[in-house]
Amino acid sequence: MEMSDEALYTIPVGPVHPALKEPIELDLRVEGERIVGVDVKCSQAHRGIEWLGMNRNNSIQNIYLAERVCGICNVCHPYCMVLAVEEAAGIEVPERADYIRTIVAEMERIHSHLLWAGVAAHEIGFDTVFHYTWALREEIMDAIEYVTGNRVTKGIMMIGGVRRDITKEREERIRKALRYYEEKFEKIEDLVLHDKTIRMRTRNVGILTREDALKLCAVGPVARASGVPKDVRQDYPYGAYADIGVRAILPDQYTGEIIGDVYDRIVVRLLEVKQSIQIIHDALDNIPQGDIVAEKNLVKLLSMLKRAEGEGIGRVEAPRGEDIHYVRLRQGEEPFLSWKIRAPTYNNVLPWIPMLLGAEIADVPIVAASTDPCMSCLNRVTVVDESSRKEFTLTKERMHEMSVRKTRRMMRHV
Amino acid sequence: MPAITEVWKVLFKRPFTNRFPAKYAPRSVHGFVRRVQAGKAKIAPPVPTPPNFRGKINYEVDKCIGCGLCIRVCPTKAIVWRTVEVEQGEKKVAKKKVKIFVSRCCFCSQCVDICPKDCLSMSDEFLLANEDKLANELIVL
Amino acid sequence: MDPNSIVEEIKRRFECEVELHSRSCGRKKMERHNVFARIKREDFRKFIDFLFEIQDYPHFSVISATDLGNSVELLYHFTVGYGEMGGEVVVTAAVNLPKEDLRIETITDRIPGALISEREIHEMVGVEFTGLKDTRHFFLDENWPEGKYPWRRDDTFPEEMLNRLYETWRSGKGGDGDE
Amino acid sequence: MCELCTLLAGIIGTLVLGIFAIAFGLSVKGIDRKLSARMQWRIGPPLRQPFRDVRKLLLKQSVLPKNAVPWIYNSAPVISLAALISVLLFLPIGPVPALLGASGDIIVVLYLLIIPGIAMIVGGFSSGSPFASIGAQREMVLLISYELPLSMIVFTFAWMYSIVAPSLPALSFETFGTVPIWSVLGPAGFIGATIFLVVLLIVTTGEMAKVPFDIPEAETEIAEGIFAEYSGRNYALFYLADAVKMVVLPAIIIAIFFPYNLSPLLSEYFPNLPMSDWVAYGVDILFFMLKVLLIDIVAVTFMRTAFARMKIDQAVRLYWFHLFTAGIIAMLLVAADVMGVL
Repeated sequence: MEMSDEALYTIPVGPVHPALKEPIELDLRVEGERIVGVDVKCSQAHRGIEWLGMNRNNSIQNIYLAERVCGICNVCHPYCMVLAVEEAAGIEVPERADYIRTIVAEMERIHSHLLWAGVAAHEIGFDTVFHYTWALREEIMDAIEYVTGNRVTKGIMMIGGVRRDITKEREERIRKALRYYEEKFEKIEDLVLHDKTIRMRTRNVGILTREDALKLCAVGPVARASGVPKDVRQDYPYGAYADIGVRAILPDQYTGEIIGDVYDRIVVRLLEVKQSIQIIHDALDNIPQGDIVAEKNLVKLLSMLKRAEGEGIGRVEAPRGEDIHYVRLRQGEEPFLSWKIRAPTYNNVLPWIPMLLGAEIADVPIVAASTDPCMSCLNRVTVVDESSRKEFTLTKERMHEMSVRKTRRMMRHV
Repeated sequence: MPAITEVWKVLFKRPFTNRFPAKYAPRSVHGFVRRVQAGKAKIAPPVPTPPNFRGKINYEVDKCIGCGLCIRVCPTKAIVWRTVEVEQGEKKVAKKKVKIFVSRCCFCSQCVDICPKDCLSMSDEFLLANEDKLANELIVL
Repeated sequence: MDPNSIVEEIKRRFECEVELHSRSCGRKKMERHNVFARIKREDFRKFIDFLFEIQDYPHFSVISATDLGNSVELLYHFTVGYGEMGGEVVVTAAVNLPKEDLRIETITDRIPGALISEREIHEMVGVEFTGLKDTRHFFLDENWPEGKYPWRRDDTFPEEMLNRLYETWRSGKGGDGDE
Repeated sequence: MCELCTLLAGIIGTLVLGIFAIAFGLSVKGIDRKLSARMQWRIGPPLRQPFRDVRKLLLKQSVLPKNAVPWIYNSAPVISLAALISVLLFLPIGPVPALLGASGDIIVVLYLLIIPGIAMIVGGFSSGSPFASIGAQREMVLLISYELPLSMIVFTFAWMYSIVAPSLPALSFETFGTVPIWSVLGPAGFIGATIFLVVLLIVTTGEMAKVPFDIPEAETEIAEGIFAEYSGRNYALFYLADAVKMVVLPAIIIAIFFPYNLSPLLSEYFPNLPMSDWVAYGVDILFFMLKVLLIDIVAVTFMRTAFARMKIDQAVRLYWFHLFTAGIIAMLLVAADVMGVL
């Protein structure tokens, strides 16, 4: 850095900042409004999920643990995990289950992309679009609730299949939701892509070149917006995607060019909503009859998994990008010998640096949001002791104790 | 810029928000609940739950044989053992049953799936918020 | 990308065990392939070069680590051949590192995107990446105790930091440990 | 009248005006929030929510940041509110002529209008937080940008009056009231004045720092910027200043463009109506309030609902380039009209 240090400011964005919905820390070196240095710190949100899966839980319990890796991609993570376990234990999945998994995963994609569109609009101060898209998202949430029994944690994945069938009524409910979105899609597209102020804030902002996307291993819509036709559903088909023939969506299909900026990422995500609607239609049309799970008896399944030995990799295209789980089973032990979760944000954090360098402070929220980051919740708090200026980490027990005390104090006043 | 016309159109639409439990947050939740109980206030209904919704768990203790499979699969360790004294003829026999902490439950219904005697089921009750996580209504015996 | 030719090529060039897992899905039963190559530490850089021969930028996914008792196995998951239907193959390079000598060369000079993953393995398992400049903690706290590695299954695991809040629920009348 | 009486009348008048402006401003804020919520397909808060907010803020502790300069930090909100209320003293409120109309004119109003902005900048810088500093820098840039079109409008009309009505003081709002601009302008001037009105509405949005020009406080970027460190009583005063702004700025637009009253019209068309002076006063004040509300709905509610936030350079470009060009065209149109060229 050529500038003297006095002319530079350090702005901490996070760990708690209105632009970030989850805790992560960005230290920005700025010169006026221009960013000249970026450092990312992530140490706010490690919950030790992999450790729990490797030491405490059996395979079935791990499905629900994986579901809680992320509140929004809560089908992708268990899906990914069961794919890995099935490979490790050599379980064949019935065709009908493949289709049901595909349908639920695509429903999740619609909801996630609409949610993201709202958050992104909020970041650039366009709350109206935020409220509209979130209101429109309710329809798919209701459909998800109808099909799986809950709005958010769907609990539909099972090793070797799925837990709930798509019956006639459920199919009708999904079709109703799809019709709703086919009707509304034009309006969403119009509101988001044809708005001049949104264009002003997103065009040529946060550009990630194809080269950088490849070097920094970007995944999902971020990579696709930069012109890398990478989509697990296309490259490495799982579920029913091979039958349907999904193709990666690049922004030039809509705009005719690839810039790799925030606007392109919006385009990719919105087109994917449309694509998802089509995929669900196709899957519902061609769904085969048959079993929905390989092994109905869960007790048998558990002992089968206990006897299994092997390793497997599951890859799923989550709404945010490629999700990959590695699972290794050892004979005679219920918890996994090894479990590694790689969520899409893991790879999409480093691309922030080339995107943000040279940008303005005002661009930080929308650029960060454009990768749809997901950090999940906190496991420890650092507090500074004012009197001695000593920094220490608050353990979970201590924090728990403090919260219990505070709750009691408050309850006395109720 | 489509939003310019859209906002005026929406202005005259009915708000999308579901007014549950009341249009505006009551001054005191307790007061509101008491007024509702006294019939002075009305709760705006929540969005209805679909069939097969996964809500608060039901437990039919008589059917339970105490196999403990539910404890084995519960991801949140919400189910624990408990012993119940049952009169069998003359003498009392200690039988193994379970206890479920609803405030730990993650509503996955895995225990319902694995139960060999079908003594567990999910209800559609979801208004479970409580100040005390160990309140009686949050422990299913 | 033909997985069998990749397997053959790896076998030809490196002296190692290679496994090919193929899984099928859906009605068409299209197969997807995972290649697991258990290579020696000395061959690791050559293996990366080999991947760069297959594709300009082999996509690096993540490093997994398995504690095998006396050694730690690092698995570098790469994917090659994106862009065509069913064309991608996952190539995993598994490297076994003895616990006395947990060292491996960094790949961040070839693939900068591996930075977070190497920092993670560095802090979670305690593997030293030679040539890695930025070795600060990424996921763990800055003042995490030295020499404690949460993903190891030996005495470097920070046992004293574990808490089992759920266990407190079982005891007592209501089972609440807070009282 | 004795000097003491004038002073007393001044004090009482200021108090009444201040209370009126605050109460009315908060109500307008309530309506604004409700309407913008409805535009966003929501229910929105109850109309009295701004009053509750102020009450709550006043009850809360006012935290002084460690790096802050206390006296500047604490006086900034007071100055901001005081300056805005004093602007009202120079403005006609419907039928009520400006309280201090005799001792100051448009120039004073323009100067006074800058003070709240400057107070916010100083307060922001003095709070010693990086977010507040960035907010203050942005406010400074924004202040410079919207002053240009604003003064252009005011001085064009002042020049116009010096030609059309040389006997009246050109820089007094009184003149705007007695000879409304629309009555002296021909078609070309009419178009010019309409362009000016639009420009002034956009300037108003900027002056009130609402989306798309809420750049100095941009919540998602710099965490409320200038106000990042303000809390309790100090923040309540800023909040009140914002509410008063929602009366003051429309009042300026009304004084320039719509200085009409309802009661003369009423008594003309309905001669049977019992129109005592007091009733007429009341009707006119209500009419004034309605005008303020309408202008707020257009310049605040609608604007902040229908657009995304701009970046500071985009806002500057808008004010200095687009609005300045529009202003020049309008000025030429008005000038041509007044000089009788067209």
